[in-house]
Amino acid sequence: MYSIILATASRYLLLLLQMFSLFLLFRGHNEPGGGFVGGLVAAAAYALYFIANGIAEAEKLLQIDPFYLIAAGLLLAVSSTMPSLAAGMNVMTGIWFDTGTALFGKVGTPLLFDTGVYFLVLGVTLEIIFSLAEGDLQ
Amino acid sequence: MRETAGGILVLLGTFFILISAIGIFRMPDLYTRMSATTKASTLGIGLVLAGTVLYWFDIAIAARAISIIVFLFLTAPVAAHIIGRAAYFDGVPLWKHTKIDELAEDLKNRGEDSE
Amino acid sequence: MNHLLYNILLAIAWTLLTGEATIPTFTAGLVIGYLLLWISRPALGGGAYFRKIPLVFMFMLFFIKELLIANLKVAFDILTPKDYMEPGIIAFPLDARTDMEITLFANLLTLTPGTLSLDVSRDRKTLYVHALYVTSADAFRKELKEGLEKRLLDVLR
Amino acid sequence: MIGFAVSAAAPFFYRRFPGYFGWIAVSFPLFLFFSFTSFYPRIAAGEVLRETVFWVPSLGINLSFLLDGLSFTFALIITLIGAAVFLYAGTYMKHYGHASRFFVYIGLFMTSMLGLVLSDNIAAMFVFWELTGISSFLLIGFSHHKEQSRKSAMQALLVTGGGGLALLAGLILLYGISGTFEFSGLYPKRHLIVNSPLYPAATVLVMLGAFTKSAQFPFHFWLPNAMEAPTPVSAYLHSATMVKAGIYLLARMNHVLGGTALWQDTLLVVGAVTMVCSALLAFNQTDLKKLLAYSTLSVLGTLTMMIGIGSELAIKAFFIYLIAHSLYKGTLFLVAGTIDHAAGSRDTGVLGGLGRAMPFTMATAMLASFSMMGVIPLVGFIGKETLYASILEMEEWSRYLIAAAVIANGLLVMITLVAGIRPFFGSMRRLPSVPHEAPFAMLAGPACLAVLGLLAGLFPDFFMGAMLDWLASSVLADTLTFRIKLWHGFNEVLFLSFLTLLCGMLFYAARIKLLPCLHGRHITPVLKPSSWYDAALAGMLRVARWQTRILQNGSLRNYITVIVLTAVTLAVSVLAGSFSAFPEIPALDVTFYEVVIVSIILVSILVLITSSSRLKAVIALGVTGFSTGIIFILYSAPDLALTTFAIETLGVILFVLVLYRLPRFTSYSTTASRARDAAIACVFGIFMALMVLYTVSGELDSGLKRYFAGASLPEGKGRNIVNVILVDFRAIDTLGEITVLAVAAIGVFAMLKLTLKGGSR
Amino acid sequence: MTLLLAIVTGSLYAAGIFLILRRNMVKVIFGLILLGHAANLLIFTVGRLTKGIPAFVPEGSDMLTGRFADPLPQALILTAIVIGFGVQAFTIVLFKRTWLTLGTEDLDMMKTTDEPPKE
Amino acid sequence: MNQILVFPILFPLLSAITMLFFRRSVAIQRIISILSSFLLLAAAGWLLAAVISGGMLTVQVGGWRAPFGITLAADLLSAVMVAASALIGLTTVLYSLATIDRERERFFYYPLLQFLMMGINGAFLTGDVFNLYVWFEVMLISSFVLLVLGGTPVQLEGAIKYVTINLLSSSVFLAAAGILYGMAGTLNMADLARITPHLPQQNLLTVVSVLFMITFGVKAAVFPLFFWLPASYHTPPVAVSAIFAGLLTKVGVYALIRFFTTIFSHEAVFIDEVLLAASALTMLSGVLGAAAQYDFRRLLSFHIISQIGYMIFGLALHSPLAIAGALFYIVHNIIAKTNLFYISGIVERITGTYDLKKAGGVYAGHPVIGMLFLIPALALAGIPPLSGFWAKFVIIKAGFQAGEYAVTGIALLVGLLTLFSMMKIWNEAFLKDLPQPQVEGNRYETMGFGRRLLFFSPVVVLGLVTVLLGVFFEPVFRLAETAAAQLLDTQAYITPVLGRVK
Amino acid sequence: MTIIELSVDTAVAVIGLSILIIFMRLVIGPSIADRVVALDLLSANAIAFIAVYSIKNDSTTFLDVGIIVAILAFLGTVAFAFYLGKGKKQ
Ligand code: NA
Ligand code: NA
Repeated sequence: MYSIILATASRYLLLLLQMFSLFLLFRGHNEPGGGFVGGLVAAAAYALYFIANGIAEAEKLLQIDPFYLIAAGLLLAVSSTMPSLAAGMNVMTGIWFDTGTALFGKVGTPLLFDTGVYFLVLGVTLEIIFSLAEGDLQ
Repeated sequence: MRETAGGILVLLGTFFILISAIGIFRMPDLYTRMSATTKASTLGIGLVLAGTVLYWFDIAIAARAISIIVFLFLTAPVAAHIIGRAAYFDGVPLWKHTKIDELAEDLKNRGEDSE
Repeated sequence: MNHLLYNILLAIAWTLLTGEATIPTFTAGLVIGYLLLWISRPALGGGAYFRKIPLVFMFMLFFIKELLIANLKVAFDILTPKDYMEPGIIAFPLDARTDMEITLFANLLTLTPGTLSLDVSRDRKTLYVHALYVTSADAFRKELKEGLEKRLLDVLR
Repeated sequence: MIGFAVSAAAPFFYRRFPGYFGWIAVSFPLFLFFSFTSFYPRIAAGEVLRETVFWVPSLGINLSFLLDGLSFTFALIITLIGAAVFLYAGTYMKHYGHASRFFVYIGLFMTSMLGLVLSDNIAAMFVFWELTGISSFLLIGFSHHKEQSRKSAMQALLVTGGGGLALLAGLILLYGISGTFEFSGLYPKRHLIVNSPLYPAATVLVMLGAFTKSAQFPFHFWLPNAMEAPTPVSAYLHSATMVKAGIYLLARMNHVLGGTALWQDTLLVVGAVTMVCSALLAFNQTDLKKLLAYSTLSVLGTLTMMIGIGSELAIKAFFIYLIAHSLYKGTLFLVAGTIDHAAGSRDTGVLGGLGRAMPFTMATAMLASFSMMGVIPLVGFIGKETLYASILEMEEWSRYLIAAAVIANGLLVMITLVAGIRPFFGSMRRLPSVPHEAPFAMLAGPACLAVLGLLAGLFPDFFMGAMLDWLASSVLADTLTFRIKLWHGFNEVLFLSFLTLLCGMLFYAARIKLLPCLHGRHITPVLKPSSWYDAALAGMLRVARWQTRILQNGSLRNYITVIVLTAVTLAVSVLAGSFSAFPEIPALDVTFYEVVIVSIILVSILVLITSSSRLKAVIALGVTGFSTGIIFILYSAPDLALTTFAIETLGVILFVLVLYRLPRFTSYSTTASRARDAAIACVFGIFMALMVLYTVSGELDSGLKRYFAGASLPEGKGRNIVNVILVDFRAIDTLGEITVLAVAAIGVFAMLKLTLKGGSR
Repeated sequence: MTLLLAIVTGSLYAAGIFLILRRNMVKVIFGLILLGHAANLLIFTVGRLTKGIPAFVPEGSDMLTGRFADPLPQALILTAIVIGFGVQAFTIVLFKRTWLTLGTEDLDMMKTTDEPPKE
Repeated sequence: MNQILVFPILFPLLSAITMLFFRRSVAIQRIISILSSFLLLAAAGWLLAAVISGGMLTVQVGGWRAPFGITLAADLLSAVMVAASALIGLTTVLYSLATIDRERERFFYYPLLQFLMMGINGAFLTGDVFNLYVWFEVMLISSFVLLVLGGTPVQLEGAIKYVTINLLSSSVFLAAAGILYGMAGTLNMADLARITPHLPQQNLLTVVSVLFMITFGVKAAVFPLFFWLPASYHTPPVAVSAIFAGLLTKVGVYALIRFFTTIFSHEAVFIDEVLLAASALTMLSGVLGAAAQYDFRRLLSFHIISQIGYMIFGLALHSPLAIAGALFYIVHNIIAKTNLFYISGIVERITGTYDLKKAGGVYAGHPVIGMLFLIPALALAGIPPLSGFWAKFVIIKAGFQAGEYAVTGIALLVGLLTLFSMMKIWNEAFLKDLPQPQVEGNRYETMGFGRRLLFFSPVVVLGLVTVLLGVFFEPVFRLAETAAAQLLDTQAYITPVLGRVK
Repeated sequence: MTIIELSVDTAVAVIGLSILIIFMRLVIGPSIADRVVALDLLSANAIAFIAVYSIKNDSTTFLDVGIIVAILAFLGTVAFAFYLGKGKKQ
């Protein structure tokens, strides 16, 4: 079910979607969006690529075992709880840096948390899709 | 004035949207429905969004509206193509008044060649 | 394509200079940048950019015209009770070669009401098109060949 | 007092040095025996010794011990017979294997039994009570490869365990009335207890416990079956000690619960019935041990009856009888074991003429048998005499009871003749093994006990005379003095004794005639409540299987139906009871597009339910989800809408990847079941809709909402309040949420990639 | 609209329950998903509806005042949706696996784990 | 200091994450599992000690004041539950090391156990209704995956029922939580405890509490909501059955206790009547179900239900003594029941089957195992002086005190039937000779010493705990009484969480 | 009532009507592909609706949702097509 039209389009859309997913992640604190939706859109990009080009191509594109993404996402999310523990504050208390940027808004541990969510969602979704797709091949 | 122009664009857009809705309801087979409708709605949405841009007249809004338009114009034909193709190979029948089907002929020939 | 990048950079610089992040400012920046680049042709070279921009504009205008006409035609057919359609699937021999060319052409064709790219043959030489108004297959092919495909390839090549 | 501590430590001691040899083992009970006798002077002086180790003081449960006449007597019996049995078992158990286990169990038992009789705290007593039950269970099932053995053990455990539970209930009720678990604390509150409305229940429950333990009719059946145990166990637990725990309890409680018609009459009747019936049941037994077991039952009945009579004389008779029985029955059981050991059979029809081969055993058996038959000058004679005397003393019922007692005792004489005397006389038959005299270790114990019986009979005053007064005082409130003598002269009582012997001879003679007729025929089921037990067990199992088949029938639909109906029924019963009015219907201010969205959702749901195609259903589901998303947009929840759309689309992808391998969307259920399910579903749906309406009809004053609005930007550094809640205010929710996702991914992966061959492990 | 949403919620619950009472496994999946939707919509509705004023702190202001949508139920639903998604993904694959392994989609054929012991 | 409250949630999570990173190396995962389980036990012990000495601990997660953020709170009940589950977690990991096959180990078995522990601990520690839902889901999804890991047909069949019914109950939970928020405007348990008595729609509140009762009743396997349990618990590897049996249903019971002492404390009458009836039926139908079984683990599964009945009975009586009894019953049951499942695994290794009719001869060959079985079995049947006796004793005493003679009578009868079932196992699996000698090689004999050590140490440890709980009942009971007093004093829960509220 | 208000109100109504019409096609089918096309068109209508609704409510927050809808609708359509394609091949 390979279509050259879809395959070509998917290659260009991939970048577009990935960029948009990051955009959703970073401004989620101020506008609709956030790590979860961002992660889903990123996963959607890969899903599109997979449908257009096949599972092998998609896995090659990702390069990394989705489980490591999951683990990394969880680790990021958990590690955002650590600074406050180390500082003797209540666990998960947000710690913010004074510098802010136009795109991100303020930078702080909650953003780290959201980034963890992003990676985790990406990893989870891809793991599920890839497992299912590989299951098909068997 | 600008807002009024926006309003008119919106109305125009919704007109095309309605057309496509009626089209998809009225057309005889899948392919004609797709031919008739996907673009009409794409155009319609484009117009509505353009109206939105005019109404707000703000770069952030424009960026969003334009990205939607661009994205739609990029993806709508691909989507139409992929469905049409899948439907065709899935055996969705053509309208009985369809004049010619060169794809079917070629497929038949190709099939004979390869066998 | 470097010139396009320059042009956009100039537009952004313009926007920043004016300190007004609005559409008109940015559009103005684009136009001014284009003019500046055109003026500085001897220094920067790259005639293709200036040749193509008008072509792109022309193509866009052509396409929008086609889009509107076709849309209205189909709309008329939809809104009136009688059906004027004579649909059919036509094999169209492609001149477009690269993935990009084929994809763009097929998509633009699909975008135009009344036509729908159904499939590309495995040897990538034929595009199968479903069309609503096929009076004659050869006429249809000819019209497409000289119209959309030619103009598109002009822009791309 | 140190004796208690040693007894408590004993089983642990034991496990470390598994006493293979009776000689080592016997030192333990002997030591205890002598340490108890050392208290004799103080007990005799009327002292009551107490010792308390705090255990669970907040529940009033402590290891408090009480040494008075009653417990003293029992303690002596337990340790003395224990010594004999240990010594005997050291040799006897050699051919059983796992002898060390046996000693662990029996040591555990002895300790528990001592604990039982010494406890002042009834809850602690109950603990020991149950422990004796468990060790009895282990000992009955000692030959565990025999199915009969296992069955009997289970039967004994269930019957006594069930009684134990009744006892527990009774004890707790008593506690509820009196506020104390100490026997010594209960005595002064007797009045309170007897007048309580709970008194009958408590009394019946306590009696149930005692009756089952002491195998009173109709719970007697487990005891003969318990003869599957090795002989030392039968001798020790099932004649001399454990079965007397119930009797002990009755005697102990006599103080507290006694004096009422309920108590006295019940004991009297149950005891008398047990006494006679079990003796009758012995009639067609041919197994040595079973014969002895039925005689034990009869004696237990007699003892119960004597408490029921409750006069001072009766209580004294009770004690004499108790001691006498322990001595002779222990001996006889051990002799039976010796015979079995030597001759390889316990069938009275086969055994005979063993006297020549085993003269010492015969002598021992003779002594014990005569005591059991009540022949002068053995202690059994005194016991019987006193018994008759106490019955004659009664005002009512005396005549019937005398008849019953004479018949029962006559039957006992017959049993003795069959089991204790006949095997040694007559001609020797062909036996499974050549009989030989028992080794000294197996002889010493029973012989000592038998001789002790003789001595106690000859010198009753020395052995028991002084004791009896204060013994009786530990069961009764006040005492008279009564001198026991071997010889009271020719009187009514003596006549009865002779009558008894005569009866016994007659029964014996008749038995030879009757036996063929009785053989193979069942005595009426009424007399054999073990069939009740079997029926109850089978009935319980049938009910169990039935209810399991009904409830746990494997059909997921039924499970869900039950759950949903339970929820609805409960909720409706609340609503029906209290809501008179329908919830206030909110004003219907809707716009056209809202109606469109809602009707799309409703139609999609309908399509989904009725659809016969999977993909159509997926699409309908997608539409439902997307429309929900639109509702979220309409009502100010853009983040929700975003997420819903994203999830729905992913759901579609998922379905698409999964679906074409999934089965058809065929419908299996019948129209009727569909209608029924639809009705259930509708009821639940209406209920939930009503819940929504009820809820929104009230005011919601959410301080949280206002707080978030104020704190989101300054403290949470974000304008998107929903997102700030997710990653900051309630970040730990989100942490859990992403964990769920991670685990789900693992699950999907594992399910698709890992398939073990073969069945489940 | 609250009334309509109450009706929708009720219908979703009813349809969900009806579907999980089917013998066909695939229908049960759909039922479970509908139940998820139903719960989400219920929370949304009982959290009170507010039209057109999302809970965003406006630019140039430190806090949100006046009438606005309650963000907490939204956050709860978000969490519930995501959790529901994970669980449903698992469930779908579980059902597929079951079908591939057991070769049936009829739940009434799946009673071995509850079979009464053979006499 | 208060932050130790988070450790029982964070430790398992962190170790699970680490194991995900080492997904290719089972050896490393095993080591991490052991380490983290010990750490968890230490943390739980520390927490318990801290709560005993210093009273209730609370943490406002993220530093947000009480009703606004999420509060983690450990009163005595929570701390004890966490400690008990940490113990079970540790023993299960050890037992798993000996019994779980290589394939399952490779497919994330150990991380899943840790995720499960995280969910369970989270449920015990949270002070927020919705957060409880989240932890329930963490626990559920982990249990789903553990249940199907391996994908054998019976596992799948069992899982379908387990999953479907639990998802239904989750949906009800969500609805109930939503309605509760819609009524009270808060989700914090302490805040709810403060507000609920003053809400205008008290009847609606009762209905909501019924919904909670249903959802927790399903998790706790109360009559007539228990069907998923006997359908599934005997299907996974025995280590998984064991930890499920020990902990999962108890979380449901915990939630019931928490909700119906803290949040809905003031409207006990109707609920208590329902709970009372449910408890009697639960006890009876569970034990009867068990009586009908001849599969070791299915029999035990039905007993779980039966014993849940006792706990619910304690809750329904709603007196300090009854609650204390219920609490002790939970702890006793967690330990004894898990142990019995472990032993069922040992018996299976020796005899090659869980079918009691086909098993046999264990006692003859391995008397020590027999004794190890008798400890939890007799404890379960309520034989003194083991822990179960006290559990039963206290509950029965409370039952009589409350004048509930009928249900108390049932409780006693059920005790007898429990004894019957346990002795059936004893007779069939231990005493009876093995009916047919095993065909294939005995998997028990081939075990190495190290493995056998891992195999037995959990059983020995839990058996020891059972005995100790019985023998040294006084301090434990004092603790239970204190916990019960805490539970029944709503203000004692509200104040530490919310601070002083007017 | 200004022109913009009028046109927005009209637009909302017309889009609602179109959605209904398309939904009918969705229900009728007959082929799966027909339904997919209808679904695609429905999501396009949703985007238009969102745009108009943002004008109506004078709130820009919703436009972002529009982008997501566009992306996801495309993805969903492709997924369905993928499914149809698979069905043919196997
Ligand atoms: Na988010
Ligand atoms: Na959902």
